[in-house]
Amino acid sequence: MTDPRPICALGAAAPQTCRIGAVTLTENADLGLASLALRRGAAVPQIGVALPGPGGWAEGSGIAAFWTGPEQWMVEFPGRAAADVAGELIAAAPGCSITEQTDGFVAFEITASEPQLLALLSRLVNIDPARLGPGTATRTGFHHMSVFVIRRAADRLALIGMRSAAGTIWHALVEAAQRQEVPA
Amino acid sequence: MTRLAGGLIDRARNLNFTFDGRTYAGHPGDTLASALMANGVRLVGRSFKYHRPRGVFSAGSEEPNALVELRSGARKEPNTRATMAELYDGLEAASQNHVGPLGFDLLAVNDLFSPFFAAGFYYKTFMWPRAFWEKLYEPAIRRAAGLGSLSMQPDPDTYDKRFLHCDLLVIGGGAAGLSAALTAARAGARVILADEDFCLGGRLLAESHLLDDAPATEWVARVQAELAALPNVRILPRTTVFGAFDHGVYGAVERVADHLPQPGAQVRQTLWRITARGAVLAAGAIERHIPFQNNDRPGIMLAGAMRAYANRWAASPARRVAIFTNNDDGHRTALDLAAKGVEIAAVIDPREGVRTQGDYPVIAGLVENAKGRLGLTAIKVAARGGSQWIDCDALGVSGGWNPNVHLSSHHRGRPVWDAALQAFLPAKDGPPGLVCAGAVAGQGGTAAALRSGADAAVVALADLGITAHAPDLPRAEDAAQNLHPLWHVPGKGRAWVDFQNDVTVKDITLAHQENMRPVEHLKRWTTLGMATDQGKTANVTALAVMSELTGKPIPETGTTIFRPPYSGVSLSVLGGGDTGPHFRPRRLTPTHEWARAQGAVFVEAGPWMRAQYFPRPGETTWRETVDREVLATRKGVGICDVTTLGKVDVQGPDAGEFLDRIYANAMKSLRVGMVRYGLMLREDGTAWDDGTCARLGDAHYVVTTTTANAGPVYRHMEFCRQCLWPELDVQLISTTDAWAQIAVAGPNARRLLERIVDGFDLSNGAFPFMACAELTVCGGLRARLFRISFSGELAYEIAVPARYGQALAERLMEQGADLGATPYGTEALGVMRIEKGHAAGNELNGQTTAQMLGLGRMVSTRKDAIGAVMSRREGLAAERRVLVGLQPVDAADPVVAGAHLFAEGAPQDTSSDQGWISSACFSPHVGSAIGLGFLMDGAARMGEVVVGANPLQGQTVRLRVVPAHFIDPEGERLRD
Amino acid sequence: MLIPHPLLGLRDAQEFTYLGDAALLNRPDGMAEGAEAAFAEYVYLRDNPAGLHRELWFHEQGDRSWLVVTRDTTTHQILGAELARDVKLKGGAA
Amino acid sequence: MHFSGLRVIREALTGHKGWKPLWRNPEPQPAYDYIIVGGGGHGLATAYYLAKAFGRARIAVLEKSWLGSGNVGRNTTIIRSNYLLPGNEPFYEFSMKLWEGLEQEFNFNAMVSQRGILNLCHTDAQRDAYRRRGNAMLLAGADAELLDREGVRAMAPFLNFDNARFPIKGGLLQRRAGTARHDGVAWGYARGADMQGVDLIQNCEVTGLRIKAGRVCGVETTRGPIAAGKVGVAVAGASSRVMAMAGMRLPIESHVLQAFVTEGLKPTIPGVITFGAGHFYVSQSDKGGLVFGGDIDGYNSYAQRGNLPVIEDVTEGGMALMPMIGRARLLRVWGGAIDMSMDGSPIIDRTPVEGLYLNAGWCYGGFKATPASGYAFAHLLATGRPHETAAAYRLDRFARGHVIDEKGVGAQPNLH
Repeated sequence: MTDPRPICALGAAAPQTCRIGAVTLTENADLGLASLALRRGAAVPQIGVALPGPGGWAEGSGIAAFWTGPEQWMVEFPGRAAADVAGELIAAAPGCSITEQTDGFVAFEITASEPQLLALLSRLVNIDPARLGPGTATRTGFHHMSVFVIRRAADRLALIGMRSAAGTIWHALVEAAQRQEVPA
Repeated sequence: MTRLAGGLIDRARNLNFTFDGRTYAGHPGDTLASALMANGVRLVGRSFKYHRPRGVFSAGSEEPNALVELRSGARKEPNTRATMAELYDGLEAASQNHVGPLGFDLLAVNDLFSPFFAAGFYYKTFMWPRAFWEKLYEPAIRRAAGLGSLSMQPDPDTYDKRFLHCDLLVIGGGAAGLSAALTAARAGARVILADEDFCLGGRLLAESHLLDDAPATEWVARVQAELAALPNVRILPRTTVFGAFDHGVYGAVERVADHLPQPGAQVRQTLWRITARGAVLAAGAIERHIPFQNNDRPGIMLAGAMRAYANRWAASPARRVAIFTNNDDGHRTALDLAAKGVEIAAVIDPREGVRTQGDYPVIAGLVENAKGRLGLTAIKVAARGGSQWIDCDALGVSGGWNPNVHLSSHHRGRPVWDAALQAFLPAKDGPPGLVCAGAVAGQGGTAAALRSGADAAVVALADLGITAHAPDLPRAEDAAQNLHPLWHVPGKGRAWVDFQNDVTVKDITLAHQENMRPVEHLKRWTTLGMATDQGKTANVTALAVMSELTGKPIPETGTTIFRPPYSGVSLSVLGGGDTGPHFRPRRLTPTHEWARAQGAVFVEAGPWMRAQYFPRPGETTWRETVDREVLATRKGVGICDVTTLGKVDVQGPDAGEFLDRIYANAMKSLRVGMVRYGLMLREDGTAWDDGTCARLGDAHYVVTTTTANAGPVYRHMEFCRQCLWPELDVQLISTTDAWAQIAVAGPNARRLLERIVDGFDLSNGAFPFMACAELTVCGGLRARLFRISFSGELAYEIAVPARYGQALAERLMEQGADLGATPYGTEALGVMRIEKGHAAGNELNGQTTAQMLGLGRMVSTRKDAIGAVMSRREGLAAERRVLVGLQPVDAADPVVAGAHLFAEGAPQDTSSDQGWISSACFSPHVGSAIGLGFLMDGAARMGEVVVGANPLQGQTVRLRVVPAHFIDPEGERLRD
Repeated sequence: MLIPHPLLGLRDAQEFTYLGDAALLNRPDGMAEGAEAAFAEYVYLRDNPAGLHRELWFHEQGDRSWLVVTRDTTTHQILGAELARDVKLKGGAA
Repeated sequence: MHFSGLRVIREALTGHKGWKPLWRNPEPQPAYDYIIVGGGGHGLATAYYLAKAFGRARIAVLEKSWLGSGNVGRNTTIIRSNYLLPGNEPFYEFSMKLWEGLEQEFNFNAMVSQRGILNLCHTDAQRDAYRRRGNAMLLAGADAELLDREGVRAMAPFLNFDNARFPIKGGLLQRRAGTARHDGVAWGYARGADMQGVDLIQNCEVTGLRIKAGRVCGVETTRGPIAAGKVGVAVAGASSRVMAMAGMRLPIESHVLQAFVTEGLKPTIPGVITFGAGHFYVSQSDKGGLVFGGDIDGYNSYAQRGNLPVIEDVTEGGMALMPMIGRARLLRVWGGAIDMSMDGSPIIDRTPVEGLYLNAGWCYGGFKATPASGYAFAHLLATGRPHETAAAYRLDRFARGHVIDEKGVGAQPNLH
């Protein structure tokens, strides 16, 4: 019996990537995710990244986290989708409510120069770019769904949405990038 | 040709265009209206009701007459204002609303019969015979009414929707708007400057006077250049801010490519959703006219527009023109036109002692009639010495200016009458954060507008904590208008107030006579202000006429408020976000691609696409396929993707207590490693959702919901957690998408699963019905296993991380080949659950109770839970319809969901109605159609024959009432 | 519309799902005497004021917080917003 | 004055000098037997039938603004009787029958146009539900037809059949349904009531209810107190505010519903079409505007205006359903405050205050009910007993558990 082979959220064996003008869109299929919620009276656990406050995204060493709700975070494990990241987190944060989320989501990494990225952002979500500087993350509405938007750097944005809607999200991103490309 | 010298057009380039099939030439900088004017075209359209010949009346978005169908084919755009259509090479335009040629519209016969079509006439006739309304009168009215026509083809262009955020939105790029934008920009505020025109400058472009001794365009260019260079400023030309919504949200449409010959792949228009912390409304003013007999002749237009055409577009409607004005502004038109070599036949001015300001004659009097059906030839002027006809080919009319207060009343604030200005000024209770400037605020002089723009910006920014200072502003004129109110010229005949809808002073008089006096009655009775121009040039004048009739001052007669949009917005850009196949998100299951490869037919299940059935070669009907899938499952083993069920992870020390309160039945007592069926009620006691609750650990449960209710149930659970019982230590998170969940059902289910689990004991003793476990499969893949059954067979649901769903399906098919493994879709799933008597969406329709579903005993009386109390209300307790099975007496008969149930022999009417069939299918197991339904006292009527009536499709079928378990009523199969 | 989220600042109201009067925080005790009458009132009757209204909004597309928003139903002006959880723990909606 | 085509011709030839006011502007009397609060469609119809059908006199309608300024003055003009539940269907069918003879009855052309309503379905479950509903309609004596996809295509070939997220699978058609000219309905009833001697009093806001010993005896108004034997309140949108004057809380929330009209177009759409997978319904007015609407904004509001997201959402639904309307322009959006009741169905009932009656909770569907609502309310006021078709519209149905929940969404008004 051979190991079962995973597929990416967009349905192919390999992640999709696409360059439209100055914008590069990449399906990040290797991102491990686990949610962490504090139980009552629990101290904020030390997990290798300082858990940020509302609207925040923080990077540790090989690990990152963003705030998702009061006393709730999503912990990112870049490149470790195949691992039991929830199991590791449970070990690191005993007494917290941890849920594996790697497969609940699809992550798209977007790179472009800052002005291009902000122009694209204006086509995607109703968030004031002035409040979405590097190191911030928020969940917001997107084409009748919700997505997490993470500003990883001035020129890098991640958009994380429901895995089952990966195709719809990808389509919307590609279309937005294409509209941007057309000279006005 | 009536092209003059000068103007802001690029004469070096010619743009060819067609109007009603004839080719003309214009220049960059022209609008369709200015180009037509420069080509001597005066007759441009027909009015709505009387099909009167009409020409260009204005130079802006207030245009009531010059409506055309622009472009052709699928891009045809009806009712387009020629005054707003920027000329491009190859522009195609056609006049509209006529039968026969524009110059000889057969429907102009309406005008001859106009006495019969007085205001409100249609309310008084066309009543007999009754059937004639839909058959005869209404179709005729409909054909005659309407304006342009749609192509009836989908719009081929693309549209964009974007969000913007700023400190200050400046609406209007004229003197006041530019000065406001400059003030704010220099203060470092984030500024958006939007103007509906394709050039900034607003009225400054239409005037000849100087700013700091130079043409105003120089200042405009300087300011524009400074603004464009600043990173904190975004200039949006060709952008109409059409609505002021709550909390500083403004809607705007940018016409990105409407001025280009080939819109092609380009975005045609963008809908901007602007969130502004503050705003300055500097939208200027719209000139009003003065109704007199036949004042709608082509060639009669607003005097300010005439001046704009001369100064900006170097076009004049005629070589010899007259002006009719009650204020000094009309004289300015005479001066400017005269300076461009246009002959001024006369300026007719009713004010006492007005003298000419240049080389033109002034007549103290009134214009009381006009000649020239297809184009003005002469006006009749009444002066002290008597009446005379004066030849002229165009007449500019100025009755004063109405501030463009529209957006300031979008929050329903009422404009305020200013007696000194004889105009309505913006409402005091306008949208918070919106400050008015320039002509909108009654500061119509250029110097005043410049100043008030800067002041408005300073005030608006101060509210935001931003300090700004007015910049040095150029010297400019500030002439008073010296207006003497004149609302219409009394006399016989028809004097138009609302041009497009053909509302005349007589109509208003009649409305008054018939007691349609409140302004809303007036509007509705006469259709005043209801045309595409929204009465921009008519409303205030009509009020004034009514005020004259009632003898009450204008503000007591009424005001009208304005509603969005400020001017027409194409449905394509408003609704152009997600349409066609992208109307709503499409959620795919983890086995979607695999199912597609198996030839699955998919069906929409809310946002999801699910495999409906898997046809095989040779199968000719879907029923054949579904029967095979059902039988294969019941005989061997079937597999089905059930990922779409909602899954919620519930953790925390109080998780059990929490679940006890949200489920009608008990959950706290569930042992670790076991699953329980759960029923949720709404707080009103009605059955809401069902699913399973699995206890994976002491403080860890996983709850499933129906596909349809996944979102609402999660929301409700958060409501319970945060709003009702925040003291409980429990945490929730949705995991619907995280797990690919596959049902494995049928007598061979265990044997199949045994081949993939990693050393896990699946024996009935070790893993009985309603057990659950976390385990690994296929050599180390994390999985969850639930022994639950929707089909009534020995069945499991196995969940693996979503990315492995497809691999799991493949593995199951591969390993189960010799066991008869068969994929099945939602149809077979439905058949099997009906055979088993499980309720689904058709039964859990929000109108049924636990008792009706036969689950009454699940509602615990020993604890409080959502809906428990209300489920005991008299009306619910007294409900006698309960879920039963139904089987046709004649096995060949159909059973149809949606049929109603009657006792045999009872009349088929509402009062005898005893229930309905909720679900039906053909059961290959039973060998006939079967159904589930709710029947009055059904539990006591087993074996009785009732009638299933479907009069909608002419069916009446005798049905035997049977228990709602067509298969394995004792449940031996699933416990085996 | 913009909702002033107490943790996240002004957010597009589109991200929220509206439920209704914040009196829904004050669920009666289902095991108490006269519970049916109390529930009938709780479930069905509303003050429905023209003016200030304390109401529940769920940040469905955001952080999944339930908020109690104070809003004027005649002008839509919003005077404040709190986490519903905090309001409930303080003793429920007045 | 009797209206007719001949009359129109005669007046046209004699300069329209003979037209009389459509109604008087009477001063309020000190006392009436019946006071109807609210001069919208339902209030005016109530007064009309109270006088005409039940022979009652000394009736006044008090309107705080202009006649017809209620929701009858701002709706999408649809009339239909395509309901499922037995509490509703006979009532709306009664209304439909009144519509069918309305203009001849009150001698005013309200342009009742039975061009049909087509509810589209997009799933099998939706079709099952429509079948159940269509059958309920037939069983109650109304008309209904179930169309398949090709049947729909024959009626409305311009719909998006080939490229849709939710394919059209068929539809439920009621041919007798259609539209009526909303203002014409108000004016027809107003004129008819006035001719029966009813005093229609505009600019007269009720500011208080006079209640003595549990019995209503009059109202306070901005034009002074007026005594009354019975008071009927028909002020949908503001029902809670008025009934609060009697100390009552209602199972109602006030919400805003937006409606939309495009610029005039030549005939485009045959009847009324509703999109079962998005929030959108549309018809075309006699003047040529596409009149459309969708979902309510969803939050309590008396502001009579809505917001941009719903405008976009509704238009998006329209574009998804009939992409050929894209080049039409939206001309006007308006919003009305409506009574959203807790089960989506109305209330026509007596109240705990003797002599005080309530007509409320019409949600977004009050217009089509205007004739029957007026008739049934007049019946209740005149006889003290509910009209047989409105017997289920009781105030106590919520506490007793006899809700009439067509959509099955429970006690959350913004979902109905």
